Order: sequence, then structure tokens, then C-alpha cells
Amino acid sequence: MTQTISSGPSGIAQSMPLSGLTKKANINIIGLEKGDYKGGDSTLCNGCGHDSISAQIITACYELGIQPEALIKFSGIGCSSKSPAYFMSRSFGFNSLHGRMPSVAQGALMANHSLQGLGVSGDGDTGSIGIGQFMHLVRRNLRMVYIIENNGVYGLTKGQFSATSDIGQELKHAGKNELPPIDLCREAIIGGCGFVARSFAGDPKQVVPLIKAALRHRGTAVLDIISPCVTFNNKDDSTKSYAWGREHDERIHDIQFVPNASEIQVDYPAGEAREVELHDGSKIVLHKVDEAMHDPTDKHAAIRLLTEAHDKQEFVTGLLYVDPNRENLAEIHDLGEMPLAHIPNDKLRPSRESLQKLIAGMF
Amino acid sequence: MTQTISSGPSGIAQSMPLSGLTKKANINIIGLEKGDYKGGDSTLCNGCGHDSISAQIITACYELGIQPEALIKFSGIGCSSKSPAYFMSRSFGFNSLHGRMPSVAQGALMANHSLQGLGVSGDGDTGSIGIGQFMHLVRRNLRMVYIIENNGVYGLTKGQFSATSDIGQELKHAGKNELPPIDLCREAIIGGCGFVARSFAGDPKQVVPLIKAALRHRGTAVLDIISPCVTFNNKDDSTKSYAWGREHDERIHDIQFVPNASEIQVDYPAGEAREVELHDGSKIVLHKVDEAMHDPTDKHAAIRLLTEAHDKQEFVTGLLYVDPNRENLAEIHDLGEMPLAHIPNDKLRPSRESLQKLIAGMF
Amino acid sequence: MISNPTTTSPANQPAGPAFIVNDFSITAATKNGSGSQTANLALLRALFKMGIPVSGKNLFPSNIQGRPTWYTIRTSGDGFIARRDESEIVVALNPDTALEDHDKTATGGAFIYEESIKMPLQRDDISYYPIPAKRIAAALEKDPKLKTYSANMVYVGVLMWLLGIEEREMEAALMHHFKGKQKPVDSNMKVVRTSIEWAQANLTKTDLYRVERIDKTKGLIMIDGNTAGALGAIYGGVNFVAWYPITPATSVADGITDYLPRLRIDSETKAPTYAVIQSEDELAALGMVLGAGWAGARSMTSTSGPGISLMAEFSGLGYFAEIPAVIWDVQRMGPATGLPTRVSQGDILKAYWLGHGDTKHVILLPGDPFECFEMGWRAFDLAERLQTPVFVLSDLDIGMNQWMCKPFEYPTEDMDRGKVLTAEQITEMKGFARYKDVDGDGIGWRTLPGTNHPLASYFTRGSGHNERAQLSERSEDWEHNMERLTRKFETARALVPAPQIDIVEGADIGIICFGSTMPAVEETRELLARKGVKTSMLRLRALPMNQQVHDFIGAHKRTFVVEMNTDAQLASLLTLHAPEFATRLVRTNNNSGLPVSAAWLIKRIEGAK
Amino acid sequence: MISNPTTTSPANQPAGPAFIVNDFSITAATKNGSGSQTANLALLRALFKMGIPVSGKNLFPSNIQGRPTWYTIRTSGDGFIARRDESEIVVALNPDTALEDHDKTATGGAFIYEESIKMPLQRDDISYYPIPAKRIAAALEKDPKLKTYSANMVYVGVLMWLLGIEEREMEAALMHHFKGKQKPVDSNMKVVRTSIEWAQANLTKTDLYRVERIDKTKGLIMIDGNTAGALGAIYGGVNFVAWYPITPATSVADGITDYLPRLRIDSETKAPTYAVIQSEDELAALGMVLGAGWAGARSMTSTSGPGISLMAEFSGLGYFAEIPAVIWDVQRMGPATGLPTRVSQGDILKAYWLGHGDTKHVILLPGDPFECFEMGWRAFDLAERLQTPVFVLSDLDIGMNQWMCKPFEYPTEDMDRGKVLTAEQITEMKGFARYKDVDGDGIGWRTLPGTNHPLASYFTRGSGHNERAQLSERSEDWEHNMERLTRKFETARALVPAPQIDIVEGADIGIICFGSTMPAVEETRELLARKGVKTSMLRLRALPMNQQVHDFIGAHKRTFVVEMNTDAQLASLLTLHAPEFATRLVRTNNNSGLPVSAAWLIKRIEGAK
Ligand SMILES: Cc1ncc(C[n+]2csc(CCOP(=O)(O)OP(=O)(O)O)c2C)c(N)n1
Ligand SMILES: Cc1ncc(C[n+]2csc(CCOP(=O)(O)OP(=O)(O)O)c2C)c(N)n1
Ligand code: SF4
Ligand code: SF4
Ligand SMILES: [Mg+2]
Ligand SMILES: [Mg+2]
Repeated sequence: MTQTISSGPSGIAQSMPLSGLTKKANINIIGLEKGDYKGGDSTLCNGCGHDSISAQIITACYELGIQPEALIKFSGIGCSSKSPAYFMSRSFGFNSLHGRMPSVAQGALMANHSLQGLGVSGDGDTGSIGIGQFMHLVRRNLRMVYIIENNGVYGLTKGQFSATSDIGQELKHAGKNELPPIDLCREAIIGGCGFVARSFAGDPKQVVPLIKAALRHRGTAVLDIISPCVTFNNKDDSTKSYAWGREHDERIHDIQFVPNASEIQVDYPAGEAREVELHDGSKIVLHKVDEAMHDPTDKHAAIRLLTEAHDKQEFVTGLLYVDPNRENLAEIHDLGEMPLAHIPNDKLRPSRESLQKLIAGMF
Repeated sequence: MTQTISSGPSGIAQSMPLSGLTKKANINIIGLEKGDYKGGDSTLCNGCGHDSISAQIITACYELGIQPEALIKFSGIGCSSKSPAYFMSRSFGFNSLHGRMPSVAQGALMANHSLQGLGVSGDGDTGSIGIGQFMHLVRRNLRMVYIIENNGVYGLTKGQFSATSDIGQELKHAGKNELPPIDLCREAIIGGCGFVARSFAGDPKQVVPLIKAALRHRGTAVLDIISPCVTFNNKDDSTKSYAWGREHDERIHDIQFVPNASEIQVDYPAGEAREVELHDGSKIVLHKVDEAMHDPTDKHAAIRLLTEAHDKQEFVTGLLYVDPNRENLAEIHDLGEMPLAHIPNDKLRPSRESLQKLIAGMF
Repeated sequence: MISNPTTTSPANQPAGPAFIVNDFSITAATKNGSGSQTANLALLRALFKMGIPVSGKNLFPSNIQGRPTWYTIRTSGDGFIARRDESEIVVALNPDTALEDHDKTATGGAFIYEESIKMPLQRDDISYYPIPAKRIAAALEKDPKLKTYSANMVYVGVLMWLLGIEEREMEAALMHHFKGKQKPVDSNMKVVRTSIEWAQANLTKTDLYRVERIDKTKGLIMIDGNTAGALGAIYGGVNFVAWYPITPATSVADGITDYLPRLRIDSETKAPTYAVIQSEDELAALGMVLGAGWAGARSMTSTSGPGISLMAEFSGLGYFAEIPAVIWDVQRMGPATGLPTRVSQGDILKAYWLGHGDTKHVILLPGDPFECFEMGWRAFDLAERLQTPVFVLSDLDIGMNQWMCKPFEYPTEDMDRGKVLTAEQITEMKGFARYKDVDGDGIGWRTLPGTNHPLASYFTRGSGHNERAQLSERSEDWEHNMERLTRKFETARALVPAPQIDIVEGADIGIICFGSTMPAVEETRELLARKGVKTSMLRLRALPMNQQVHDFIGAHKRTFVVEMNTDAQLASLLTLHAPEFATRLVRTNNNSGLPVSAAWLIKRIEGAK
Repeated sequence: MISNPTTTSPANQPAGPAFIVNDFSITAATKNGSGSQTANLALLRALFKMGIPVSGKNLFPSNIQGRPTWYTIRTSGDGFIARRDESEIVVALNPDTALEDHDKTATGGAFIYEESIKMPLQRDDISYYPIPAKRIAAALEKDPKLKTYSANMVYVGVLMWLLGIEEREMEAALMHHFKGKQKPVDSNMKVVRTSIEWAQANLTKTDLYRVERIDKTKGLIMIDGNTAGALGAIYGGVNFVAWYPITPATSVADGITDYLPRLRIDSETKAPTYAVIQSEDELAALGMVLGAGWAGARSMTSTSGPGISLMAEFSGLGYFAEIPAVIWDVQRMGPATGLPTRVSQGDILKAYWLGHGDTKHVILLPGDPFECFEMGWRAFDLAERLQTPVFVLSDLDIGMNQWMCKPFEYPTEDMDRGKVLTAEQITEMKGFARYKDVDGDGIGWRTLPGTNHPLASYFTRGSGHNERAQLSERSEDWEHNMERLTRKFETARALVPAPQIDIVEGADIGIICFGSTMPAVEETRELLARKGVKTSMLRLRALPMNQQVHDFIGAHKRTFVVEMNTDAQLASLLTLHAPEFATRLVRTNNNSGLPVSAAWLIKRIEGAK
């Protein structure tokens, strides 16, 4: 039965909404209401950035008309990693081990590559204990959306430095951080990731379209979303705090997702538009908002941009790098349409004769 | 007694040879013969690149007049990681676990930061299982020389792909590699490493001065040395093979190490020279050999150079990036002259009175 | 300060036989992150300062804010500090759990609840006290953030009035809590006093519970085991720590990080005599610790279950390469992520055999904060003497709860740095063999990296080696080395802390326990004794076990093995230690995630009859 | 092909009583990487094809080239295939070890050595045969690289002449080795024939050993356990493999990777029905395997000791989240890196309890390649039925050496995919509870990700959960769940392969063993029987153990527990399984790193008398 639910490597393109439609109706293209995408009650702190991101994931999946049962939620361990329990209860979820989400996701999505993968991790989960699995996931280019809810601190263990903490940041017991933060976006680009973006949890206008675009990407799509920890890391001097974010959030462009099969781009006058074609044919249209125009297909530019921002301890938001051309892991392994998990037993067990032949060669 | 053997964070500067001297005498500045630097008999395959590197380490340490007892050899697991047994038997050695050399080295060299650390690892040991510890080592900037004997294959387990294997490379059971190699030099630079170089095992003229310079560096010095595995990875189509190396080895400059206190640079006419000052005051003189002159203090240039080479599946050799200014781990922790391991017991156990005071506060 | 402001407390009227004094439990039901910890700890310490034996158990969720939390304080004139199953005095500030808190209140008890909580109150076997916690807090506190916080101090005040807790001891308790800062003490006392006055004016005491100053806590301290362990390590001379955060072990490292700068800066050079590194994970933590121990530092890490699993490979290396290291495991409920905020003793068998192949480890088993301190320093002496990783298995109850215990004893022995050769000695000896058993105790002599002698160095590896630490694949070398390691383990058996034993003449019943179950076992034995049932007891303080353990089991018809895990792990280890008495062991395990109570244990022992 | 070229072999002269036929061992001492494996395997198979029971044991170093290697072939008309301690026929091609090889040669034996090796040859109890291996090779082989290689075929030829090994069987053996490629067969046979002729012309046989065609191998195959396990997995329908290279497990994954494309391409779509990923390490390998097993694939990994340690945390998650997975552990000598090329059974206790907290695992224990194949497919049925990781503990001896065994049996049962609900069933049932014990066997029903029903999904986690897979920190939920897991383990006890038992009337002595020690145990029993000593035997084939094991121990005065490790791990598990008989168990362990011999075991058993 599960054959029917989705559409293999090319993502869930079939069920894509016609432009604008979802905005009017209160059911989406596959006939579901937003309520069908909700999760359990959050147990996170009031005002935690992670909860905003959960809401934005719900919006993106609802508006795209993603079949909840055709999506798997993954996470590691942490406050951020708890959040998959707080959105899309109709989706399967795997809350794995600290820092080990990538390996579990690779196994699950290779066993069933027709399903969409969406992972939520934290900066400690990905940048500290998990940096190795993260680098190798990106290298293998598994088709999944990988969201890092980056607050520059260990929330669930009550406030220690993570690998993305700012230099000079201070915490109760640990004192002052003197180690340079790891820039997970730059790591992703260098690791071969074909979709790398950064945003800010308090900016749904930017986050939602990025999540939608990421859901369309052929391989691993990394979203590093600055997500303030109101409890342990919201001093205004921290780059991960709301206050800081509002001041320093330096846009490079905002994004409007234009689904397949839509001809006219109503509210995006030509000339100012720049298109990047994703693997499934849908396009991302970028709008220049200031002179710092950035070409997300230029790897060197992206790395330079990030390196400069990193040295200044600032972050740029938006789509930083896109390369839709690299094969994803399922493609590299030449998997057919049918997910491995659905292959019937008779195709899994070779014939009696074949074994006799092999044995004959062992005398 | 061990206080006397070395000289704290500033390395072994005291015992530095006067220019040229070592070349004439067959004892070095600290009165040792080259034989005092030899190790046990190698059990590696005849012609293994790793053995050439062992020889070059011996030459560098002998010529610098490094006290063998003042140096610790570290390694993980692999053919490369066996090699510390084949040089400098008078030095202590710790052959640790697969992929875990960085953590062991951090512990040992924080316990005794007066000692020089020299680690030898492999591309599998560092790039596959060990990439996480490698990234965090570099981030902490522990003072040590980290040599990767990079053959793009797992030698000791008889030929599987490593994370630095070329795309398209073929192996007996595994078939064709379709994953992009991880460039450990680029990772090091982005991770905050202040000394990053690449060379080729068959090129002692370049390797020896690089090792010498690395031994002088203030923090972590990463040397990625292409070191062909004659047994499992020497097809001429592999970038890690001798034949390939000879053809494609694309120089950016060669290096002559000029020790402290030496005034005249005998055979290096002025004008063509470009100097980089290392933390201990000694200088590296770079000679331009072709138009592709590279400024190793320019991080952006280094990353770009590597990214271009990486995309072309070529490698550039020489000193790629230098930044002597970042504090090393011992400095960040404000360690004094005396190594932690030498602090006498009476300074390790606080007074009886201090405990009484604490207890008084617990009623 | 008013000399004795609570004379008017109904609890202070001449008692009359009916009153139940210093022998009940108080449970405060709140939401975590609401600041109730200050209130609860202040109550606990005020009672302690009144000379009343107390224990406090915090039952908290594995998140940061807004989830149900219960804090239970037991008062016991008899000095019993084990957890009890029911509470007589219940404070309900959390609407989400008020109903169940109400129903759980013990018969004859008191139910104190925030007035705004609407619920049916139909029990006639308990007293009801509605309190305007929010209103009083709001009236006194401008900052909205602090309103919910202050509400907690309201129930403190009401309880003081209701039970007769002395105001000056409350002030002293808050002074302790705020480390002598007068300002927060005053603002909190303001709420407390206002609440006392409100209670006096508006409530009538109908329950029969109260406290009374006695002197059963004289000379004792109140502290948590993780802080105790941290101080123990510092007085043990720890100078390298690598750790990774995990509940409930984090406060061990936090304690070390907080106290080191105060206690361990070199008075001459002003340089720290230590380094503490938060590593990227537990594999790296133990890797660093082994590197440092190998190089001559007193080196340790602290973790809990999941970290123990991740340390398996390095533990095996430490055992086989023979490197001193100290590993604290503050146990939480497993398997897997399990219940990070619930107590368990489920790692004892796992830590003992941690690592593939034939590894086995030395383990210390502290029974309270006093022993956390002692084993905190002793672990380093054992690790360096035995040249092997030493595990200290504490648990969430000892580690994170406040325990009443003896004041820490300053180390009774000088540091034992173990068998280390100097360059001079090597000259005399003309070289050395790292893994040679020269003394017959299975322990070789080692040199430290940097020892300035051409023959001082050796090559450390996890692969097979001969006495000279050279790689060897010869069967004889392997067997020889493994035999020596077995001999060394026998040496350890004699060196580790002996069990605490109390043999009672004519007792058929033995009880073996370790760690935090001790108070429940003591209470059980006392209560059984009152019924005329004699029991002997052995509290294990370390592994491997010695002959005394064997003999103890042999000396009793049945021995109840008390432990907190599913698979009766200690019972298994005892079976292997004393196979000929195997059938005398009675598995007495509990894995509710809560500290065991005497009531439970008595039922198990009497049930087995 | 010449029909019977070796008639002139002295070994083929009418025997005469003096000759010792089909009952001796041959050891070839060479350097690794020199290509002697072809020579040795060809000899082994040629003898096998002559109908003579043989076994081959490769003793190789943990490096790639140039270190001493010994290959020992045992011929046994009795069909004994265990390792023997001494060799009668010794071939010395490695100067580094020639002297010790010479001294080790059994009295009455033959010492065949490369003529260029200079050494004192003064024993009068053995025959000497100098051979010009290098010269003959040099004469025939132009390519210098291949010269050393060909030298090996020279001793093959000489041995054929000396012992009477048939040329056509050698040719058939080489044909097998080179998978039917005529060219390499011819070039090798050229060297072989030249060497035979040389021997004929230049040597005189003075020893008394020879072989003779019999028919004791009819219907048997010769294969290594890792290849067998790989094929078993493929016929078990494995469709996801994640692994990390490690000796001696690598050839399991290599076998799978080599055979899958031949056996498992979908005939219609031409797409592979599998994916094999070489992961970055063992943590990731098991993480991937659990992810795939959770999503509905038949999922496995293969590793050895160090990898088992690294898989501890994920093993606990697999146990507690109840995810099917198969983990092959081809055991090598530990602790730590240990001896990667030496055999051991030192992980059995470690794998059984792998992971912190109360985890315990189902373990299969194949005794030979035949069972590696069978357990290779059966492991998936058990894993999916029990929804838990299943370990298969093989070892280096079974895994990497050629074993004579029964031909693999095609799976006798259809695949058991376990309890999986479809969308249709969920509609009927109106939802489901993932961890509810509806059938009383402790196993809940699961759904696979993607199951297209609004009520199909559940949230998988390693933290405490209730029957509906919701996070729960309630004691009752935790205990309830752990009780069910214990019940499930009892179900496993009944499902796993029963032990192989041979009870002998009136035997006081029992022997319990598992895995690769089987041949030595069988030989021991036969030889003791010939002396009139009766023994019963139980070979364990899985954990947890069932009642039969308990009864077996109870039925014998003493039971010898044969195993290859230092700490007598199986004896410990048996003690816990049958505590009342604990004192009847006799620890009979060996950790030399070599397969145990009957001679050793007989000594241990008789010594214990
Ligand atoms: C192996 C292991 N080590 C440590 C922990 C404890 N732990 C739980 S969450 C966490 C850090 C989470 O930080 P982050 O990933 O940034 O998530 P956040 O809570 O900040 O959202 C740690 C160390 C664990 N669960 N497992
Ligand atoms: C935990 C663990 N997994 C696997 C192995 C097996 N192993 C030994 S060396 C090696 C790879 C070595 O490759 P590399 O680091 O490139 O060194 P090289 O031999 O190529 O010099 C592996 C996988 C091991 N020793 N430990
Ligand atoms: S602690 Fe920080 S990260 Fe965790 S839930 Fe609270 S605000 Fe969010
Ligand atoms: S296998 Fe390769 S890497 Fe290993 S020793 Fe031989 S040549 Fe060197
Ligand atoms: Mg975080
Ligand atoms: Mg390599």
C-alpha cells in the first residue's frame, strides 16, 4: 500500500500546489487542513526559538501539500531534537542519539528513498559531538532537509558552550569562551552540500520559503537557523540572541518559492529576478535587496562571504549556495522506483538453483 | 629532573642549530648523531610512502637538534599510524585508537605542554572515523605537528576507500568511488588552523623544511603529505600514486627553513624572497618558482586555491596558510612554565584549613 | 530581627498528645523553572538548622521549564533519611497535577493549595488550606518575571506558620542559599514574613503535624554528592579534567570548575595547577583523560550511562595499556537515553566489564556525599598505584539531592603517585621493562614522557606487547601479559575499600547493598529489629569483591541483594563471586526510578518469608 | 593433461607397513604478501579432492608484507579437522624463521628448505630436503615481481612428489582457485611440473609420510565462514548493509559486495534489491543499520571487537526502541586492539550485555561455515520477529580459514517479517499502540514509516515511553515496559536455535562448548572414548540459554566449559544460568590466540581428574 504515498527520488512534485491557490482555501492541495500538520504540545520554554521553527515547518509542509505520512522526522538529542514531537504528529519520527541523527537518517531513507526526510538538530548535536556524522552525511548527499536550530549553547543540559558559541561569550560555570565557532554552513558547502542556507527563527518570512525550497532539493539541504535560547543564551551580546539578531541580521536577499508549472510570476517583475533551477524543475527566484548581491551558484563567493562574516562574528542570512546537479545517495546506488523496504520476499531470496550452482563450485 | 629537558610553550628554541653547522658536522647542535633518531625496523611494504616520511621526520628532528626525549610521538591505527615505531625510538610514543589520536594528544600535551608533540595519522584515521576529533583539535589549536600520511585508501585493512579517495578511483571489492574527497587542508584552515601545508612523500626537498617549520609553530600544524600506498593504491590513475604525483605535483613555491639567529641567508639571493615570521621568531623564506605566486597569510586565497584544485582533483603543494597569532590551547588555559605533570603534590592538595572553611559553610 | 516571631504559630501552642512531631513528609508540587528550588532548599536547611534530621528528594522532569516537579522533605526524629512513599503535608501550586497531588495526600494530612486552583475538595480525612500565593506575590513584587518566583516563598511562610519552623533559621537558611548576600535574603524574607502574618490572620490549624527543635543534626553537614565528589577530586590533586555535559553528572564538572580557581592557583606563580576541558563528546573526554594520565597528570572525567557506552573502547585501551584515569559515572535510568532525571544503579555490571574482550575494571561505590568526597581523592591513589582506569559509581540521588552526612575528612594518607621511575633510577637500573612484574603484584614500573634518559622511553599501544612494550603476536607473550593483568586485579582486590559490615549475632537474614539504598536498608533493619527480626548487613564499597563478601553470604541462610535495576546486576556479580552460595541470594531489586523506601524493602523481605 | 604423472613418486611405491598415510600435518613457513596463499590453498584443496579430510589454518601477522606467516594443513583419515600442535612436514622458505621452523619439526618428520638458506642441519631424527625454489622460479619466470610468487609453486611440486598428491587434483584445485581461468592455471602448473621433475631427478625420499586417495570428503564442501555468512545473509534477503572495515570481519562485507550483483538484481527492473554502504565508522554503521531496520529493510553490519565497543550506545538504543538489526562479530583477540590476526571468543559476555543500563541481547553462535550460512539467514527472521538487534558471534578461525563442512542447506522456512501492521489493518483496528503486548509474548506490533494512514505513525525514542510510544517519566510506565522486555527475552529463549546435545549413557563428564572449538571437542571425545572415558557434550548455538543447558549441567558430575578467552566468560554465563550447579562447572579456557587442539583439551580434562 505504501507504494502509493509518494514519488521516489524526484520528491513529492506531483502534489505541488498551483501558485497562490493555498493562500485562498483553508485546505491545501491534498485536501488537508493546517491542523493535520500539528504536533503534540511543546514542553520547551516559553519563547524558545525552536518553537517558532516548528511552526514554520508546519506552514511550509502545509502550504506545499506534503503528505504527512510521506515524511519522516529525525532528530538527535537536545531541546531542539525534542521539537519533532511538537509538529506533524501524523509523520513518523525517530528521536535518535546525541549527535547520531545523520547515520539513522541515512539508513531509514536508503531503506525507503520514496519518503521525504526532515531532520532537526542542535548546534551541540551537530557541531560538537555530531560534526563527524554531519560531514559524512553531506558528503554522501542523502536527500533530506537538515535543520540546525542553532542557539550557540547546550540548552537541555542547562547552558554549556557548543562548537558554535561566540568567542567571548560568557556562561555561568564555564566562564568565557575562547574558541572560534564552527560555521556549519561553510562546512556544509566544503563538504559538497548542494543547498546551504542560513536564517533566523524570528523571521518566518524568510524561513518558510527556505524550508519549502529545501524540501524540493535533490540531495542534502542544510538550513542553519539561528534560534535563540531564551533561558541560557539570550544576553544581548550574544550573536544568537533575539536582540542581537534583530540588529545584526544582515540580509542578502529574500526568497519567493515558485512552484512548478506556474507560468507567470505575478508579483516579481522581471529584470530584478534571478532564477536558480532545482532538480525537480521548480525555481527559486532571488530578489536583490541591497548592493551586496550574492550569486548562490558561485561556491567561491559563498565561502568568501561566510569567511568574512565569520571573522567579523556576523552572519548572513538567505540562500547561500545551491548546486542541484550532484547525484544523491539513492541515485549513486542506482536504486529503482520501489523502495528497498517494499521489495517482496520472493525478490529478496535468490532461487534454490542459484544456491546449488554456488555450492557446486565449492567442492 | 624533566624540567631541564625542554622549554615550555616557546618550543625548543634554545637548542636550535646555527645556520649551516649541522650540514658539516655529523653530530647536531645538541651533540647527537643521526643514529640517535632512528627507530625500529619498519614492517611496512617495500616502497611504502610512509617510510620515506619517517626518514624525513628523522632528518628534520636531527637537523633541528630536537632532544628525542622531549618529543612525544602520537598515532591512531593504520599502516601510517604504525610508523612512529619506525623513527626516534628514544622518544615516547602513544599508538592510540583508530581515529582518536587527537584526544589522546590533547590530554598528554596539556599534562606536559613543555614537550613537543608529533602525530602521524592516515587519511582514513583522520578523514573517515577521525574527522570529528580532527576538527575539534584544530579548533582548540593544541601545539603539535599533525602529519597525515595520505594515500587515499585503507592500507592496513587491505584496500578500501577512505574519505580522501578520488572520485572515480576503483578498488577490488568496493568498485568505483563516487563520493567527493574531503580536503583535510581546507578543513584545517576553516577550522582555525594556523599552519597548513601539503606535500608529497617523494619530495624530501620540500617535506623536510615543512616539518621543521611545523615544529616551530605556536599551535596545531597540519601537514597533509600525499604518501602512495604501493600495494593497494598505486594505479597510475590515482592522484595518490607516485606516477601521478610526479606528473601532477603542482608546486607553488619551495621552502628553505632559516633558523633563528642566523644572519646571512647564504644561497637565497634577496629580492626573490618573501618572509613569514613564526611565533618563535624564526622565519620561513618563500621562493617564487612560477607565476602562480601564493601569499600564505591570505586565508581567502588559500581556500580559493584549494577549492579550485579540489574541483580539478589536483593538489597544490607547499605552505598553504600561516597565521602565527592565535593562542594555543595551553596559552588559552594560562598554563605556567611548569607542566601540570610536574607540579609537586603539596601544590596539588589544598590545605586542611581550606577544607575546614568550606565545611563550615555546609551546616 | 524579631527574637521569636513564631510564638503565635498554632504549632507552638503546648503540644498535647495528639501532635505528631518531627516525623512526617512535606511535598511541594510546582512547575520546573519556576524557582521553587530556592523555597524548597531553604525549608530543608531551616529544618536541618533546627536540629531535625531531614532529607530532600527532588523529582524533576527532563526539560527546562513548565513541567511538573515534586520536592519532598522528610523530617525524622529517628534520623531516618530514606525516601518515604507518602506525604502528609502537600503543597499544590501546579494546576496540572493538583488533583493527583490532592488524592495522594496521606490520611490525616494537610493539603495546601493556591486559591485560584479550582477543584473538588471532598476528602474529610485531611485538612485544607487555600493560600493566595499569587496575590501576595503580586502585591509585593513589581517585576513580572519574579512574581511566579516569589509565589514559592509564600508557601514557605505558610508552612513555617503551620509547622512551627523558626524564622531565624529560615533567614539563616536563605543567607546560606544566597551565599551571604543580604539583598535577596531581605526581599525573600519580606515575602515570608508577610505570608506568615497572612496565615496567622486567615488560617486555623486543623492538622496535627509540627516540628520542634531538637539536636539530632549537630556536627553534620548538608550537601549533594556531586559537589562532594568535585571537592574530593580537588583535594585528591586532580589536575586534568575532560568532560562532556550530561544529566545527572554535569554538576560534578561544574563543582570542579567553580572551586578550582579558589583552591588551586599556585600561590607563587599565580598559574593554575589544573586544566579543565569540555570535550566534543565522551569518546574524546576519555581519550584526553588517558593521554593526560599517561603523561603523569591526575586525570578524570565525569559522565552518565550514555557516556559510559561511548567510553567502552577507550576503557579497554586504558585497561590494557595500563593507564591511570578516574571515571565518575553518576548513574541515571537506562537502557538507552532512558530517564535522565531518574535514579538507577543499572551500570554496575556494565562498567565492571566495560570494553570488548577480557577487560574488567576497578569500581568504587560511594554510599553518601561523605564517601563521594573520600573516594573522590582515593580514586586517584588507586588509579596511579594500579595503573588502570578506576570508576566511581555514584547515582542521581546521592549526586543531585541534598544529603545529611558527616563532615568531610581531610585525606588521611599522602598521595600515592604509584610506580614511576626517574632518569636517575633508570641509570642505576640500566634501563627498564615497562610491563615486567618485578614486584610480584602484577604492576610494572612506568616512566613519564619527557623523562630525560635515552633508555626511559617506551611505546604505548593497545595491541599485543611483551614486557618491553614491544609489539608481539607470540602466544606466550600474550598469555604471560594477561596472567600478569589477572594478578594485578588480585592486587586491586586487596587495595580497594573494604565493605562496611555489621554482623548481628544469630541473624539468619543478610542484606547486601551499595550506594544510595543505604538509608532505606538502615531504616529497614531498625524497624525489623523493633519487631524482633535480626538482620546482618554488608554494604559493598568497591569491586572487585574480597573474601569478606564471600564469607558474609556463607554466614547467612538468605541474603537479600538490594539494588535499583531490572536485571539484578549486583546479584549476578555476587553469584559469580560466591557460586557455592549462589542459591542463598535473594534478588531484591527495584527499578521505579525513585529512591527505594524502607516500606518497600520490608515488604520484600517479609514477603520472601 | 597427463592421466597419472606421479606414478613415479616414491610415495606411490607399494606402501609397506612403515608408511604413515593421511595422518600428519604440513606447515609452510613463508613471508606474508609473497603469494604463498595460492600455493597453500591449492595444496589444501587438492588433498580435499583426493577424498582426504583436511583442515587449513593460516597464522598470519597484522601487517601487509614481509612478516613471518605459517600455513598448516592437517590430513586426517579419521576426519579430525582441529588444529594440531606439531607438524611432521615443514617447508621453510622464510630465512627469518627457518631455524625455529627446523627445531619445531616433529621427530620422524621432513624438513624441506630453500637451498639458499644457510643453517646448521644436525638433527638425525628428521629427513632433509633442500630445494632450489628461487632458481627454478627464476628460470621459468621473467617478471621479477612474479619470481617470489612462483617460488611457492616449487614447494607445491616438491610436496606432491614427496607425498604423492595427484597432479590432476592439483590442476583442478588451481582451476578452482583461479575461477576457471586457464592461463594462470597453466603457468602455475608449469612450475609445479618442473618442480616434480626436478624432485624426481634430485631427491630421494627418506621420510615415511604419504597420502592416499580415500573417499571421506564425498558430499562435503570447503569454504570459509565469512563467505558462508555473506551468502547466508544474501539468501536471508539482506537489503541494507552498513559496515566499516576491520580484520577479521572485512571479508563478510566483501563477500556480500561480491555476490549481491550476481544474485540480487531485480530481474524485471534490473535495479539492485539492496544497498551497501561503507560508513565512516562503527557508530555510524550501526546507526544506519538501525535506521534501515526501523524503516523495514533487512539490515546488517559486520565488525570485530573494537567495533563492538563502539556500537555499545546504539545497541542499547536498538534493544530499547526495539528495532530489528543483525550484527556480525567475527571475534579476534582482545582487549583493546589486541591481536587482530589471532582468534578468540572473548566477546561473548560483552556482546550479551552490550550497552549501559539493563540491556541484554540475543546472540547466535555458529559452529562452522555451514551454520554461518544458516544463521546468516535465520538472524533476520529472529531480528524481525523479536524486533531487536541479533548478534552473530563467529571468530577468526571459522571466518577466515577454509573449513570442510556440509553443503549449505537452502532456507527451510519462509521469511518471517515479524509483526507489521498495514494501513488496512489499522483501519480495522482503529489505531494501534506500538509497545502494547497484545499477544502476551512481549512483542508489540509495529508499522513501517510511510504506512499511509493517519493513525499509522508513532514516535521512536530511546527515552522512557508508554505503550503508545509517548514520552513518559512515570514509574509505572517504565516498570511496565521493562517487564514486557523481560517477557520478550523469554520469548527469544524459546525461539533461538537449541543447543546441539549428545548425552552418553553413564558419562560423568560433560563438555560444553560453542563456535570454533567444536572440532577439538569432537576429537577429544573420540580419543577419550577409545580410552574408555565416556563424555557427553552440549554445543551452545545461541543466547539466551534454555532449560536443556540447565539440565545438561545437572546431569553430569563435572562439566568442562571449553572456550577461548582469559576470564572464562561462558563459564560465568553458565553459572548465572544454573546457579544451583555452579560448582560443577570446570573452567577450561585457553587464550593463546590459536585454535585449541585436542591434545590440549585432553590434558586439561585428564589433569582435572
Ligand atoms: C551521549 C550523550 N552525551 C550527552 C548527553 C546529554 N545531552 C543531552 S542534550 C545535550 C546538548 C544539546 O545541545 P544542542 O544540540 O545545542 O541542543 P539544544 O538543547 O541547545 O537545543 C547533551 C550534551 C546525551 N544525551 N547523550
Ligand atoms: C575501531 C576500529 N575500527 C576499525 C579498525 C580497523 N582498521 C585498522 S587500520 C584501518 C584504516 C587505516 O587507514 P588509514 O588511516 O588511511 O591508514 P593506512 O593504513 O592507509 O596508512 C582500519 C579501518 C580498527 N583498528 N579500529
Ligand atoms: S533551554 Fe533554551 S533551548 Fe531549551 S527549551 Fe528552553 S529556551 Fe529552548
Ligand atoms: S599496505 Fe600500503 S600503506 Fe600499508 S604498508 Fe603497504 S604500501 Fe604502505
Ligand atoms: Mg544548542
Ligand atoms: Mg590511508
